[in-house]
Amino acid sequence: MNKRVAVIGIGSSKFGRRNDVGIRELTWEAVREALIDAGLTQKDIQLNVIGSTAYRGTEIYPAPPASEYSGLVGKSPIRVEAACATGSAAAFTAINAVASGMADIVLAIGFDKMTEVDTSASLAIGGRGGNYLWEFHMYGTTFPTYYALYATRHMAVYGTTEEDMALASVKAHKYASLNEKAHLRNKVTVEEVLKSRPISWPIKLLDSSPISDGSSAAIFASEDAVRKLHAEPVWVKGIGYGSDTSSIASRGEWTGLKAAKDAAAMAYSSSHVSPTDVEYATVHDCFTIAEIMAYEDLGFAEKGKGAKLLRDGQTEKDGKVAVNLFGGLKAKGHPLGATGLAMIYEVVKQLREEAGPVQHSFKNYIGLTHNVGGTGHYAYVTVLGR
Amino acid sequence: MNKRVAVIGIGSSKFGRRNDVGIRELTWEAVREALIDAGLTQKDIQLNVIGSTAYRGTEIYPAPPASEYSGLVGKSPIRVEAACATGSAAAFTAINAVASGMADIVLAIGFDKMTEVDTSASLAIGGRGGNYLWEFHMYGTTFPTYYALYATRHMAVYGTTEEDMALASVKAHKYASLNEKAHLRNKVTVEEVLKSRPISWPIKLLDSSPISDGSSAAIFASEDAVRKLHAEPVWVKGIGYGSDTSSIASRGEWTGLKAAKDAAAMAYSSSHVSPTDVEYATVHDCFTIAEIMAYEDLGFAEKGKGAKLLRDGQTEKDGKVAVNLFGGLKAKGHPLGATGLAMIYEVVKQLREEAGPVQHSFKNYIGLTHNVGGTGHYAYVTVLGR
Amino acid sequence: MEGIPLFLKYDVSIQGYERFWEGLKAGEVWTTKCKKCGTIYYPPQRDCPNCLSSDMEWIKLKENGKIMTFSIVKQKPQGFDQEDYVVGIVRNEDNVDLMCWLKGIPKVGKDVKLTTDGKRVIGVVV
Amino acid sequence: MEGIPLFLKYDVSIQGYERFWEGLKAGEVWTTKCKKCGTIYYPPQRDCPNCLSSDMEWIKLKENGKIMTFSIVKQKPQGFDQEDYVVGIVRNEDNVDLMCWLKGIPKVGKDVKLTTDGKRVIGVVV
Ligand SMILES: [Zn+2]
Ligand SMILES: [Zn+2]
Repeated sequence: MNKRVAVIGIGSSKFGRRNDVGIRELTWEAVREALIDAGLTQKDIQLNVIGSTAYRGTEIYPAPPASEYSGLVGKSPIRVEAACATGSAAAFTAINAVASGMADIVLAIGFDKMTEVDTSASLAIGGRGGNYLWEFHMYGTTFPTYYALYATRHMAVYGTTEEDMALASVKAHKYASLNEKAHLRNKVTVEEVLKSRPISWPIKLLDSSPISDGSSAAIFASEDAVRKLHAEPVWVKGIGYGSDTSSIASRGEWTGLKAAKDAAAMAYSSSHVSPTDVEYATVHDCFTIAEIMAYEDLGFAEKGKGAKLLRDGQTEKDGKVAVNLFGGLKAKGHPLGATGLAMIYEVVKQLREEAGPVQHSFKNYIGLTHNVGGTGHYAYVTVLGR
Repeated sequence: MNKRVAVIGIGSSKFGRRNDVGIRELTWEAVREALIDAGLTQKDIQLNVIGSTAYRGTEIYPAPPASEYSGLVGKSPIRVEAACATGSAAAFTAINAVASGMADIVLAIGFDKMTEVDTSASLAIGGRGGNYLWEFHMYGTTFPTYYALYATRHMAVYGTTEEDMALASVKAHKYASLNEKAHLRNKVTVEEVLKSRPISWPIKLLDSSPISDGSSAAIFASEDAVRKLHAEPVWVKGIGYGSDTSSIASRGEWTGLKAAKDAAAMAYSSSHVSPTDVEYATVHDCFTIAEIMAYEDLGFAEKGKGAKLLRDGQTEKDGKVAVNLFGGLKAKGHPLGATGLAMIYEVVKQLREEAGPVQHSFKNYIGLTHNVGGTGHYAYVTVLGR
Repeated sequence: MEGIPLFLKYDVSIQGYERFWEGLKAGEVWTTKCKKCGTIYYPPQRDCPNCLSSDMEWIKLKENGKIMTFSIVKQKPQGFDQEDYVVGIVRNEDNVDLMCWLKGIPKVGKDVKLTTDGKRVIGVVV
Repeated sequence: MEGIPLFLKYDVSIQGYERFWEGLKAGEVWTTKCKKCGTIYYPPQRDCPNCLSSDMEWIKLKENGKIMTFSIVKQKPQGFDQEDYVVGIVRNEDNVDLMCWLKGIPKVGKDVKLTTDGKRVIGVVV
């Protein structure tokens, strides 16, 4: 890119079943935090990019009400959507707007209120996340079904087991128990995961991220703005994207996500960082199998060896590459539009060494976010560093 | 912006009630045209930005199926939405991605299939385009209602009449009769407009754009790419954006759109172009009152004198500033996601002098698009030139 | 071909806004004012983006107002399959602009009394 | 508080794909192949983005295939309130990968015969 871009402010609401707020109040929680964190007011924001998938709430066009409530009228010309990678799409758009010289200080907000509709409607919405006519209409696919197709194939080809997947859940809940903003703060055991109700076999309830409400925000700035504001920047070192077929059957392979591999390759090459340089990563563990595939797609583990990396504890705090020390999507929660920016929030906290009980020990301060949309329909990988 | 950006390819489907296609086939019509126009294949496209509002069709996440059908797998990481300005939001995102150096050749696609649901559902979706709880939920506002609130106020304050508004419809239909891609190709008279069925008084059926299906596309390129490809560029000279409150009552004034005025000011200042320099404009005439307000918001007419400019015929072909020689949203049609890119398509055709029977005579080849989202919730103004 | 319908029923949070909805039932219109910076919000807000405070008080809006603009809804949206209604914007004596349904013969500039029908704000042309 | 429900019924165009839907009723799976460049599309496409041609022919897919992966749907989405079903992906002898419902005891690698139940493709484990 032509210009360097930094993150200078971050915010995140508490994730959970937030019956206490509407979408407007929920959004404000993250925006308020981000503004305070950056020491800015709304007047300083030149452009506001909003990310939300929006189908599960009454505000089907949520950007204007969220913008109005947060005092961002005039600055909010765009909403973006990339299914579960919506938050990263907002970050991508904001980063480009800074790097293009369109604006010096850009706010990206991501949010979704997913609990205004019931679970059966939510599953019908998620099931439409592929190709409506050729998948949901004929086969009643749910969102867990799509990932389950990957899980079954990964198990058959590489010998990954349900126990292996359960380990990702155990790890997520363990770290979420230390995160005040997490949706699910209880610890779970492998046995509890295995015994939990099957949703779309082999995916069980405790393999799945919960249906959460939440918001996140990040403020991006140009190098000029960083200097003027005397801000403490975390730099965007590189960003990569990928996308894949709507129809899952058309992908020809179901043990990894091509969109994520493409996004990783682009992010590594643009940041001149290699997988072994990454010290902390947030990965898209919407289901436990997704975490295992992420290790492989990001090059942290060889193909088929993702489960081993997990079993060996190499992705724990102070491991070879720490992953999801905030509890992951699995346990912090996964309010679709918020997730990508929540990942940036968590990586920035770690890189600033503000992560409290889950602070990882860094040498070179290289972090990464891996955010997948749909069932590999979209992916973004962002490399961040101090 | 840091780098100059050009339009090097354009495409548009036929607009209308397109029962003959699904969203995938509809999208392809515009993409195919744009690729052929630019002399490129999908391999040349590095990034594809998709604009769609998506609520009125079965494909509620339409980007992946549209991308797959069009051979753009891998390049389509993002959908954008800004209600009726969605197409411009896609252009904005694509332009920023070129100007930032993220990519050299970026495709923006806009589309919507609006006729898969019935009119009563469509009105309930449009009515949710403001602030759900504080407008639609309590007052049953429809999309025409919001613009009608502007019309009534403009009539009361400036003496604009229903006849004045009807003239915008007559003009739109006249030009649409010459446009093979238009939805409504019949001519209408002032009397017919006045006698047409009231939808939300003072807005009548013939004051309103139809519910249309359609797609449009544009390919944006960096100066380097233009040189390498020996393309015939139309340059993006400037772009501006604005946004406004979700609640229409909170705006304090209902005779013009602040978002559009802000967008125009930003576009004029970044392009060093003034309203009197503009020779051809496409304006957002979703309802006839919107065309009159657009003249004022863009500075083509003084405040309150928009109707006079129309009555005087100054916005006809070869007038002071020709407006909507393609039939406008009113008669070519307004498939929300497609509209902004359809405007770019129409301006580029004019600037290239490829507009056939409606070709305007240019001196300095300055064109402009004015695209409003929601009822002034969003606006984009883009200045284009040869 | 018929697609599979999508039926969306919603459970909406109004926590923190009970005063408004209770007011509607009593024929009154209430809204919030920031105790710190004095900004009045309508629609009411629980938070003030102006000064970042969430310390708000509820105030009752005055009932006299003037019609700023209006529209007669003839073609109804799903959920409002009933007779025509008039959507208006009224500016009241607190200088607050409110959406409402107008009763009586509406005209821009005419005076109205603000009341409610239990579910929404009503402006009665006087 | 209860929001106003949004009920979306859809009218979907299948023009140009009649052969597929007729095939389903006859127990057969048909798809399209580009006459110009030979690309086979499944799901069928009326247009070929590869060579920009829209001159396609319909071909009948072979009925022998192998299970690539599958999942047993236990919690159903709105519109499918019925007993459990097994969604699978099958690779057939044309090297085409199809989504289907599997009948019988599924296992990755097992052979299936492709047929239909009139509404969708069915893979019967052999
Ligand atoms: Zn305040
Ligand atoms: Zn071909």
